[in-house]
Amino acid sequence: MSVQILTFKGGVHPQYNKELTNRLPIEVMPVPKEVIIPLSQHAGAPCEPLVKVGDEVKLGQKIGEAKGFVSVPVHSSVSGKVKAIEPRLHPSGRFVNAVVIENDNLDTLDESIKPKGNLESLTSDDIKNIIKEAGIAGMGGAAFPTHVKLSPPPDKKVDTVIINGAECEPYLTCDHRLMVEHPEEIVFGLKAILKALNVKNGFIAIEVNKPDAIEAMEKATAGAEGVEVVRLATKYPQGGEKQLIKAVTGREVPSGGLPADVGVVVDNVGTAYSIARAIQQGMPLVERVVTITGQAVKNPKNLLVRIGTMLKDMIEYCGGFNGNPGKLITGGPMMGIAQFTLEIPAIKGTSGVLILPDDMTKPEKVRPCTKCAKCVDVCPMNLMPLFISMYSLNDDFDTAEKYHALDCIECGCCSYICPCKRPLVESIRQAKREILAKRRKQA
Amino acid sequence: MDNQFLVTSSPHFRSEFKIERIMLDVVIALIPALIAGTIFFGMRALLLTIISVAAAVLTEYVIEVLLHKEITIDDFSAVVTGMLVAFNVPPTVSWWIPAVGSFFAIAIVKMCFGGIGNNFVNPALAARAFLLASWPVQMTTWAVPGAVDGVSSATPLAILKGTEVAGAQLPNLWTMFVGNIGGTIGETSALALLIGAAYLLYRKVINLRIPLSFIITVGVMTWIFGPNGMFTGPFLYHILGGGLILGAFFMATDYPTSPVTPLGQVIMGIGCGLLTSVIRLWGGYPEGVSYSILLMNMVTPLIDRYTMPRVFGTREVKKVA
Amino acid sequence: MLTNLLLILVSSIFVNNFLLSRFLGECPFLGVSKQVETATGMSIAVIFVMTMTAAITYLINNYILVPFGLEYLQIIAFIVVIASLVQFVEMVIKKTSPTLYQALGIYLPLITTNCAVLGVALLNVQNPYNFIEAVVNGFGSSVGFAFALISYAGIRERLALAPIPKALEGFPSALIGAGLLSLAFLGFRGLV
Amino acid sequence: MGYLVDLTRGLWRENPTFRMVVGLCPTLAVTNAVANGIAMGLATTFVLIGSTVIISALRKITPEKIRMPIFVISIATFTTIIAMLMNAYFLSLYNVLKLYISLIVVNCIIMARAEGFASKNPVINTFFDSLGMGLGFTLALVIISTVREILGNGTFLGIQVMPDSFQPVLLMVLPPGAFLTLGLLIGFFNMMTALSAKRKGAQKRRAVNVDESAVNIG
Repeated sequence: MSVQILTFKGGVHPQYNKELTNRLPIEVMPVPKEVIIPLSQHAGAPCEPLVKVGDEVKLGQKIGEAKGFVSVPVHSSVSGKVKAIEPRLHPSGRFVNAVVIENDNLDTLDESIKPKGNLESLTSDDIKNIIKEAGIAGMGGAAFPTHVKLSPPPDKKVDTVIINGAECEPYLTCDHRLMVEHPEEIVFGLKAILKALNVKNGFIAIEVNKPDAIEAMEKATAGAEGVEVVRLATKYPQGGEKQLIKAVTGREVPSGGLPADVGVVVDNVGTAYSIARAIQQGMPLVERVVTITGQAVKNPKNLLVRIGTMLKDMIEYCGGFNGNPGKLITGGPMMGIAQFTLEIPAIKGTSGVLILPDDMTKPEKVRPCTKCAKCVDVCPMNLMPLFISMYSLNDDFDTAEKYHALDCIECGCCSYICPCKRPLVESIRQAKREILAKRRKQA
Repeated sequence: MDNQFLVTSSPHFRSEFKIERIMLDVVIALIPALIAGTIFFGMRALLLTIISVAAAVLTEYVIEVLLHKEITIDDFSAVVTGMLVAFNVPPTVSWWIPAVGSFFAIAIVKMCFGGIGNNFVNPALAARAFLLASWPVQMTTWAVPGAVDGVSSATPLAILKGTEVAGAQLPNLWTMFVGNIGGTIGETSALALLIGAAYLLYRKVINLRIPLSFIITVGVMTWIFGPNGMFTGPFLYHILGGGLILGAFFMATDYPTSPVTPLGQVIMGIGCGLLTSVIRLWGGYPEGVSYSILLMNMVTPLIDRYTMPRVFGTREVKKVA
Repeated sequence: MLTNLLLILVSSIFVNNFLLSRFLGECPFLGVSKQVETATGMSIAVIFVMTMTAAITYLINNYILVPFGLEYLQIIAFIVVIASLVQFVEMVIKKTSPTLYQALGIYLPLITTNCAVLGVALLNVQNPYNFIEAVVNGFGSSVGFAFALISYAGIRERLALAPIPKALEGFPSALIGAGLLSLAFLGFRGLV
Repeated sequence: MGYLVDLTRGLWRENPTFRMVVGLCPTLAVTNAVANGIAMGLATTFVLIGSTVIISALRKITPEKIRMPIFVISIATFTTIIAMLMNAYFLSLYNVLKLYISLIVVNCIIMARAEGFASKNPVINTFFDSLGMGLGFTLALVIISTVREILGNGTFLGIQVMPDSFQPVLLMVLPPGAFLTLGLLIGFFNMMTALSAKRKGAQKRRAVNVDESAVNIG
């Protein structure tokens, strides 16, 4: 049987630069003296603090309670004393209420942390509850509460689960290393998700540029019924939810719809791993793997860090800067967010910290659009980015909407490929904001 | 650790593609044809090209200075326009013809509408149409390759059309492929043009959708509607004998004036092919490539409008069993 | 016969395009060419009215004006015919198809003073056409009008986004653009 | 004094061609030679004056409802008269301009002056207004046709004015030349207006870009 390599239409082939970290085993970073744990690390309502300044907290203790269904609690990632509860700068660029905890270096475990029993004895609702209480939110970046994904409305019949191991963002290797080093846990997480959804088919989708991850995952899935590893072509944005579903199942998530509309649930490998830890050890989501990388970092690493660790500490641990840093990005270079300071904590959705040297980040001269059509060729959503952008820049958001601005997934392929270096994604994002604002007004 | 980090919107990573590099690639791709033109028509061909390029660049520069606009001659697009204008005139014309053509191309066709990317017809071809309408005699006096200036010859297409004096012989196909025939400076050598086109394809500056559909359509049409009945046409002469190769690879693919959608590009090519064939077979001119491209330029916005690709996820949702 | 009609059709659409080589109907060409939708609405209305005008004015000219030696009343007669025809069409559409009326309603009154309509009537009189040829000429001319108008509207939608020099904004650039279209249409010369 | 204002209005300030951009069909069609431009301009002036004076004289007794038909009939009458006069006395010119002379009847300059001025003002004001507008139109046609004839044919009113070495730009007397010349001329006048406004230090008036909806008719 020849091995099929799956993919989607469009996309780009950026310089991956994964060799900076893809052979480096995950290193456990020493616990910092102080962690800053924002009470909002997920999509949805922020948490209410459960502790007061001066309280002693233990590792894994719940310190923020979820408000509402689309929300997850947060837990302390160290044991120690609450120093402050105040707004702190968050990777999203806003100030968000956060619990500052001084570490006592004892890592005293909270009493609640104990194994939850084996998978066979747990019901679907048990699993969802464990996942919710462990504070698990999607670890690929969007940080959508996982238990919500696992509770699709009854009219949406889910029949397939895909574990997203594409990791198509250049530079990032945290998922890659997780698959190489912890394949069993990931498979366990997938089985838990399958059971929670009462679904038989599970796929683990990996880009072919990670042969060691494919090998490890195939070994771990050998003999597991209904679970299959599929190979994806190496192309950005292969890991985009809609592109991934299209590649693996051939189904197209309808415009404005969700994966559940085509019977699919997608979870990141990091999420599957966290689910396994929550069930097997009872450990809530208090640490994650972050790739610290970029040509401007002295020793790039894959680090297992506690949630709330400051970027500054992580960079210091990696030997500081190499040359002149130009840009600091949380996430990958295509969709990550540029930060202006290192004084921000790593949160549940922080997959990478990327520091690019200043000679790679010089703003380039923007020239008028020549209608070269390269953006149309690469757009994975089949949009015409040049026209949406042009109308957006002319404040004609109604026409931008007619060109399907709202279907844009902001993957950045168009801006990446544009030979005139036009701010395509930026202006399309602006159009989306305006269109949604107008809709809210009308509603 | 108090570094200044640049904060911009994602993506933070840009490809190596640059418009000035793309335009430079086009210039590079046109050089084989320029060499061929110079070999067959003498130094005069090179001289006319230099005049044309100089006029194009100078016009763009002066207009941008006068309008207090950003100077954009460093993007090489004026150089490309200048070269293409020269490629579209016969090697026998007076020196000022390509200069006036380049001026028209840049000043009227390009700068009046806001400069690069905003012209809606191909500047070089509009200039050719302008020159042909204004000085028809100069623009249709062909030189015998390698001969002294002013000796008139005929293009293979004119011979096919029967507009030239009797007795003119069609050259053999190999001669036509190499380009040792009458024609404009840059259009005669299919060989040289194809080398350039291969380079552009390799550099991903153009794709094959427009050129291939254009050339195939002309081939099929001229084969079907032959002079001696259906399916007898000398289609290879039609493909090699005029400006088809130059037009299909270098001018119909011009970015601002051709459709951006994949289907639209194929429609553009077929449309150009049909119009070229109609003008060559039944129209008033032996050559129709430039007019056909100009006419398709006109409808390019409409083609884009009606060939919008199906947006991901907008087809009927497949019901899950 | 059929070839003859085809020649008239090709000639009226392309070779002697009303807008780009005969200069008839320039005002709507510049006024109603900012958006493809409105240009399309105007075009349908013009195709409708012009074809009917060609038929009716032909009949009036050949069966009323010429037999009674009243050719000198041509201009007055034609303009009255066109005005009433437009009124009539408006009424009929309003009664029979409200949706069509919605779409074309605003363009119909403009057509009365569109010189392309009167132009086709006068041209038909100048040429020795028979009835069918006159109607085909009217139809072809209006289709040529529509073709140029709609493609130009597509172009102008793009030009609306372009940084056109200040002094050329609006009419000047629109006219220069029309000049370039007209240049391209020279390619059809000699086709018929 | 008031009459002078009426007379000069059309010559420049509200020049029908360069400022209002109306009546484009004849402007584009007949300006390939200066002689045609003058003839067309004067013929239009004749119809304009004749019909607006009548309309003005009848303005008080014209019922509101049927004023349009009355305008049209009166314009059509004068158009017929000028067509017949030209047919009788200037046959060669008439043969060239025939179609466009007849089409004066739908020239929107005339309808615009009839509706906008003549139906509200006394006869003498109307006369001067129409004279000014007509001459302004004629002036515009002469300017355009001068440019086109000299560049496209090397002549002015048929007399060669360019040196023998000049090779005429044939395109200028072909249809594209009409569009290009008019477009560039309006652009040029816009630029001049903007420059002089700047020089006067006056409040920067926007270069004339008449609302195009005003020109939909005609």
